[in-house]
Amino acid sequence: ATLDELVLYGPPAGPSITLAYAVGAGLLRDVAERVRFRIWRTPDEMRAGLTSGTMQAVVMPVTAAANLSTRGFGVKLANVMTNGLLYVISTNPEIRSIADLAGREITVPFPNDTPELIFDAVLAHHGLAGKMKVSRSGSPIEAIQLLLSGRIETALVPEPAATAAMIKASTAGKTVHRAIDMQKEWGAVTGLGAIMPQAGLALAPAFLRDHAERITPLLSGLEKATAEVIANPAAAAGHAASALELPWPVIEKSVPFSNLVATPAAQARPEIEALLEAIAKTNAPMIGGKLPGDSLYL
Amino acid sequence: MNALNLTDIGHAFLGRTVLDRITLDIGEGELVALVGPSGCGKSTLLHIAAGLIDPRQGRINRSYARHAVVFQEPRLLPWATARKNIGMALPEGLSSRNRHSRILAAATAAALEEDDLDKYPVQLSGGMKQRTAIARALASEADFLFFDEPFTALDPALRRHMQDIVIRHAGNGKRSGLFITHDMAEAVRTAHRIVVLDRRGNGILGERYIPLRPVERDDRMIFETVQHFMKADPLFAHVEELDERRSA
Amino acid sequence: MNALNLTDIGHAFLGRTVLDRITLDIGEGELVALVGPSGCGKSTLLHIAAGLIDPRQGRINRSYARHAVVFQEPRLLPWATARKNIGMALPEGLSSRNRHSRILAAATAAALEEDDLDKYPVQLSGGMKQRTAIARALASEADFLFFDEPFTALDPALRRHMQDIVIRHAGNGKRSGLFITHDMAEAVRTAHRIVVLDRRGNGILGERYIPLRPVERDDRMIFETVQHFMKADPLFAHVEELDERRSA
Amino acid sequence: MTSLAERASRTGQFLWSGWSGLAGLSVFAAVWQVAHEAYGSFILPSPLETLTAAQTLLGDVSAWQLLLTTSSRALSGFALAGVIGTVAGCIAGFHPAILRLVQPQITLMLGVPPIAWIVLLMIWFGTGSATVTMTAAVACLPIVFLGAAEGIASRDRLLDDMALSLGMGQVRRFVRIIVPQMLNRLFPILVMALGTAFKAAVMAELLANAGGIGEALAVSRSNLDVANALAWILLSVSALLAVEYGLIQPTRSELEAWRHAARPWGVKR
Amino acid sequence: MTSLAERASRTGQFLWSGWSGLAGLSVFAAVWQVAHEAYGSFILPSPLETLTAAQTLLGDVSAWQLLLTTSSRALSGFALAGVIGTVAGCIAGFHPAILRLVQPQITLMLGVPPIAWIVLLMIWFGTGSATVTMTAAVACLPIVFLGAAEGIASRDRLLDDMALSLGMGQVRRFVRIIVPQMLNRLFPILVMALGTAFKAAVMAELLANAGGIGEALAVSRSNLDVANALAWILLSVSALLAVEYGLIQPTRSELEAWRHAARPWGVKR
Ligand SMILES: Nc1ncnc2c1ncn2[C@@H]1O[C@H](COP(=O)(O)OP(=O)(O)OP(=O)(O)O)[C@@H](O)[C@H]1O
Ligand SMILES: Nc1ncnc2c1ncn2[C@@H]1O[C@H](COP(=O)(O)OP(=O)(O)OP(=O)(O)O)[C@@H](O)[C@H]1O
Ligand SMILES: [Mg+2]
Ligand SMILES: [Mg+2]
Repeated sequence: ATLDELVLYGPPAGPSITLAYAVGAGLLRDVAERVRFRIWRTPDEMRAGLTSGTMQAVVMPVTAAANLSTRGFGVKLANVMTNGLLYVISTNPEIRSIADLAGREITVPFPNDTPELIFDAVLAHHGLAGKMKVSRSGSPIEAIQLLLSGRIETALVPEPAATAAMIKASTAGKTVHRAIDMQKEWGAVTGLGAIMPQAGLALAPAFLRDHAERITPLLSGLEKATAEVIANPAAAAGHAASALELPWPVIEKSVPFSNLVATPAAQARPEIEALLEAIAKTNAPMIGGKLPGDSLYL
Repeated sequence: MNALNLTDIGHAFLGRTVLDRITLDIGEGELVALVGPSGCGKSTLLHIAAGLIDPRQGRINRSYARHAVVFQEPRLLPWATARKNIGMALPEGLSSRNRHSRILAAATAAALEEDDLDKYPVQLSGGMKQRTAIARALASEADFLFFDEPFTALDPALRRHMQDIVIRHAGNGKRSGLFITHDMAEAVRTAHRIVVLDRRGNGILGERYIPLRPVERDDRMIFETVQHFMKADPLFAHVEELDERRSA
Repeated sequence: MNALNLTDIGHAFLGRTVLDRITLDIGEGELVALVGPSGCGKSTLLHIAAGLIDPRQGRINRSYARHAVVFQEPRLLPWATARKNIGMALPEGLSSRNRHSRILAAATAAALEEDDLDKYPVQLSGGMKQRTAIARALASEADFLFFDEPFTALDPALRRHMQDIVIRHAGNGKRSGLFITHDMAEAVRTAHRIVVLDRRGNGILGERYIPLRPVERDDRMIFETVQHFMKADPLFAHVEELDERRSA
Repeated sequence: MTSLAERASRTGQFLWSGWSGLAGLSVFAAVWQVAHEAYGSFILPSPLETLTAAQTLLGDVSAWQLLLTTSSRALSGFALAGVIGTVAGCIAGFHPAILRLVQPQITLMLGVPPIAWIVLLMIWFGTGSATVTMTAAVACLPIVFLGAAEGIASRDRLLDDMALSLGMGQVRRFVRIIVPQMLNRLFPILVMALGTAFKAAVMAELLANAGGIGEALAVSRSNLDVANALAWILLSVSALLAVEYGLIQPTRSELEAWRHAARPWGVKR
Repeated sequence: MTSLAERASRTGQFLWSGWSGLAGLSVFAAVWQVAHEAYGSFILPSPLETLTAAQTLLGDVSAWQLLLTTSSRALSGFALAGVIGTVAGCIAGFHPAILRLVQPQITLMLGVPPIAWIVLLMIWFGTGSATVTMTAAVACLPIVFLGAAEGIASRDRLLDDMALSLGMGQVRRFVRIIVPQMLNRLFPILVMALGTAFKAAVMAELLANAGGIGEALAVSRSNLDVANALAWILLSVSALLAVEYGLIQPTRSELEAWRHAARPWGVKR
C-alpha cells in the first residue's frame, strides 16, 4: 500500500531532535510521500492519539511502550533512540559524584517515574539510601526554577532541560554544572555499560499491519539521521529548533549529552529488560504489572 | 347574567382552613364591597376569584373579558420607573404614541404628576406607590376590577377622587368590581352592595344593599348609613367591636 | 422641656427639594399628628426626625431616651417568624422567659393570636403584618414613638383599639410621639395637636390644638371637630380638596 | 412541637432530594457506560470497572489516608477562603469604593491559571499540605468574595433602617439583619466554591507532587492505568458529594426554611 | 433628556470605577514587585520585565493571533455555557424536582478536574479549538447554571401574580418579570464564569497542546523563559479584563440603574 502521509510524534526532548532532523533533511523520503513531525506534551495526547488512530509512529518512554504492550495494545517498540538523558546538575562545585550527595538535598521531578526509580536504585547500590533528603517537584521546570533562584543546590533533570538550565544560568552570571551522569551510574548498577534505554520509537498496530514494508526504510533513515545529528549538532539544531519549539543553542549543546542512538529494539533487549526489572521492583503498574514478553520487540 | 360566580369556595393553607363554603355572585355592572375583620380571608378570596390561587374546592365562573387587580401591596417592579410600571398593563402591540397617551391618562386619573413618572419605586412615597399600582390597573382598561384596600395610603382628597373613579368605572352598567375595604364610609359611598365575611372565613355572614345609585349619594346619606350599620345592624357588630369579636 | 426639636430642617433628594425650613417641637408627653397630602414629605420628615436620613440642613435635638418607629410599610424580616420579628426590639440580654412574656404582651396588645406568631411574614395577611410591626414597636417600650400611617390596614374595631393604645402611651405625660395619618378622625381622636405640612414640603402651614385630653373626647366631639376642620378651617383646605390643591 | 414536626418534614424533604440526586447520578452513569462502550477501557473504563478499582483501592488503608489528606486539604482551603472571602466580601459590599478597587484583582485571581504562581507557593510552603491548601483557597477566594460582596450590596436597606430605628448596635444589626440576607446569596455560591476547592486541591497535588489523591492520580496516569485514575477521581468526587450533602445543603435548607413557607401547595406559580 | 444626562453620569461612574480599578491594580503590581525582589527573576520576574516581554511579544503579529485564538475560544466556551447554562438553569429554577435531579451532576462538573475527561474531548474533537472551547464551556456551565437556577428560584412570586393578574402571557411574563430578576443574580456570577472560562481555556490548551496562549505558555516554560511565560499570562488576563470591563460590567450597570436610584446621597446606610 502507498503511504501518502506519515506523521511522526515525539516529546519535546532529545530523541525528537533526530526525528525532526530526519524529516527536515529529507531522510525519510522513501517512507512516505510527505513526512511530518509533531510534538506531544502530555500522556493524554498520546492516549487520545493512539486510540483515535492519528498517532502511528510515536517516540515514547520505553516504560510507556512496555505498559501498552502488556495491556495488549499491540504496540511494538521498533528501536531505542536514546541511551539515557538523565543528569544531576548542581550549583555547588563540590558535588561530583553520588557519594558527594550524602547529607545534602536533591530535587527529583516526576515522582515514582523513571528518574526517581533509577535514582533510588543507584542510591541503594551506593548504600546511600535514606542518607540524603530527596524532595520532589512536579516537572523539571519547577526544579530548575528553584535551582536558578538559589533555593536549592542540586536537581536531577533530563536533557534538554539540563542544558537549558546551564545556558540560562550563564546568562544570569551563575554557574550550574553537570555533576553526575546517571547513565554511567546506572551502568555500574547493571554491569551492562552506560546504557539506559529511556525512549524509543513505538509503532501502532495499524501501521505494523498496513505498512510493514515501510518499517525498514524508516529505521534506516533514523539511523542515518542519528549519525548526522551527532556529527553535526549545529545543523541538527537548525532543523529541530522550530519543530521542538526550543532555542537552537539549547538543542545544539544538548545533543552530545542526549546519548542519541538508533539501536533496533531486539538488539537492546537485555538493557531494556534490566531497566524494566528495576522499575518493576518498586512500581510494577508502571509497565503494566509484569515484564513484557517478545511481543514488545519488533 | 353575572360577571362573576363563586360557588362553595373553600381553601386551606398548610392544613389550616382559611375559607369555607363561600358563595358570592357579582352581577354585571355591580360593584360589591367586601368587608370583614383583618385576617379573615378577604385577600385570599380575592386571589381565588382573580385566578391567582387555586381553591381547594368550589367553582369559579367568569363571564367578563379581562380583569385587573389592585393588590394590597403596590407590587411594583423595582427596576422599572413608574411610567414603565404603568405601561406593563398595556398590550404589547401598541404604538408608542398611543402607549404614551394611555399611560398619561391613567397617571393623571391617579393624580400622579408627570415628573413622578420617571422615578423608580424606591423614590416614590407610600401614597405614590399605591397610586402607581392603581394607575396600572386603570391603564389596563379591564372590565372587571379587583381592589384590595386600594386607597389606604391616600389623603382624604385623593381618596374621594379615586372613589369617584371607581364609581364611574361601574357607572355605565357594563363594568363590575370587587372592592375590599375597612373603611365603611368608603364602602357605602362606592358600592352597590356590602358583603360581610365571617371572622374565621366560615362563609358569608350576610349582605346589605345600599339604597340609591352611587353617584346619587351625598355625604349626609353616607354618614347616616354608616352610623346605622355600625351602631344598629348586628351584621357589622364583629367588624365594629373587638369585644364582640373576642367573645364570638 | 421638649422631647424633640426640629429646627429649620431642609432636605433634597437628587437635587429635588422635598422639605424646606421645617421647624417643629414636640413637648414631653405630647402626641402630635402630622397631616398633609400624599407625597408632601411627611415620611421624609419622620425619617429625619428618627435619625434615619441626614437632612441637608437644620438641627435636630432629642431629649428622650429611646424611640421606636412604625414605618409606612411593615418592614418585617422575611426569614423570621412574627414572634422573632417582635422579639427583635427586645434587648439582647433578656432571660428567655422574660422575653417570651414581653413578646406575648406586645402581640396581645396588637391583637395577634398565639398561633399567628409562628407564621412567617409571607403567611400573614396585610393587617397582621402591620400589627406585627406595631407590636415590635410596642415591645421596645420606647419613650418616643414615631408612627407613619400605622393603622391603614386594620378594620375599624382594631383601629380603635390601637388608637386607644397610642392614647394610653402618651397619657401618663412622660411619653411622646409623632403620628402621621391621613385619617382626620384618627388624628383628632389621638393627638394633642395637629400639624399640617405644606403640599410641597415648603414649611409647616399651621397647627391646631384639639380641646380636652384625648381620653376625654367622645365620638360626637370628634365628629364635629373633624367636620369643622374639613368644612370651615382653611388650613385643611388642600388636604380635603383636590381642586384647591391643583389651583395652589 | 410544631418545630419538631417541621424539622422531620424538612429531613424527609432532604432525604428525598438525596434520593432524586441518586436517580440523576444513575442517568449520568448510563451515559458514561455508553461512552465507554464506544471508546473502550483505555479511554474510558466502564462505571463498573471504575467502581471495582475504587473498591480495591479502598481495601487498602493508605487509600483512605490519601482520601482524608486531600479532603482535609480541600476543606481547609475552602474554610480559609470562606472566612477570608466572606470577611473581605462583606467589607467590599459595604464600601463600593473598596469593591471597585479590588474587582480587577478578583478577576485576576479568577483568570490566572495556578501554574503561574504554584512555584511561589512551593517556595513559601514547600511541597506539602500548605501549598495545596493555599491553591484551593486561592481558587475559591474570588468566588466567595464576590458572593459575599453581592450579598451585602444587594441587601434590603429598608431593613437596615428598621434595625437602626430600634436602636440596635452595629454588631447586632450586622448579625441579625445583614448576615441572613448575605447567606441567602452566599450559599449557592459556597456550593460552587466547595467543588472548585476539591478540583483545585487535586490539581495542585498533581502539579506540585504533594501527595494525596492528586499524586496518586498522576502516578495512575503516567502508568496509563485509566481505571485507577478514574477511581481516584471517583473517590474525590464522592468525598465532595459527602461534604456537600452532609454539610452545605442541610445548613442551607435550615436557613431557608422560610422560603418553603412561601410556597404552600395550591398556590399557582 | 434626563435619560441622556443619566447615561452620562453612569458612564462617568463607570470610567471612575475603571480608574479605581487601575489604582487597585497598581497596588497589586507593587506587591508583585516586592515578591520579585525577594525571590529574583527566575521565580517571579518583575512587573516591568513582564511588561517589556509582553510588549516584545505584541510586536509580533503571531502573538496577536494567539491572543485572538485563545480569547475567541474562551469566549465561545463562555457563550456556549452561558446559553446552555442559562436555559437549563431557568428550567431547573422553575422545577425544583429537576434541580434536585441535576444538582449532583453539577457538583460533578464542578469537582472533577478536566484531566479526567479531556482525553475524551480530544478524541471527539481532535486537538484543536473545539476541545478547548468545550473545556471552557464545561468549566463555566455549572457556575452559570447554578446562578440562573438560583435567580429564578429566588424571584419575587408576588410579582408573578401581579403579572398574571394583568393577563400577561407566559412569554411576556418570563421576559418582563422573571428575566430581570434572574439577571440581577446572574451577572455577578457571569463575572466568575468569564474568568473561569479564560483560565480553563489556557489550561486546556496547555493540556491538549492545542495552540493558543496555553501552548505558548508551555513552550516558554520549557524554555525556562519565566518572563515570557508571565507575559503570556498577563496578555490573557488583559484580554479577560478587556472583555469584563468592556462588556459584562457596562451591561450590568445598565441593567442595575435602578439600584443607584435607591442610594442617593445623604441617606445613611
Ligand atoms: N429615596 C428617594 N429618592 C428620591 N426621591 C424620594 C425618595 N424618597 C422620597 N422621595 C420623594 O420625596 C417626596 C416626599 O416623599 P415622602 O415619602 O416623604 O412623602 P409622604 O408625605 O410620606 O407621602 P405619602 O403620604 O404618600 O406616604 C416625594 O416626591 C418622593 O418622590
Ligand atoms: N401564603 C399563606 N400561607 C399560609 N397562610 C396564609 C397565607 N396567606 C394567608 N394566610 C392566612 O390566611 C388567613 C387570611 O389571610 P388574608 O390575607 O386572606 O386576610 P385578609 O382578610 O386579607 O386580612 P387583612 O384585612 O389583614 O388584609 C390569615 O390567617 C393568614 O395568616
Ligand atoms: Mg388582605
Ligand atoms: Mg409616607
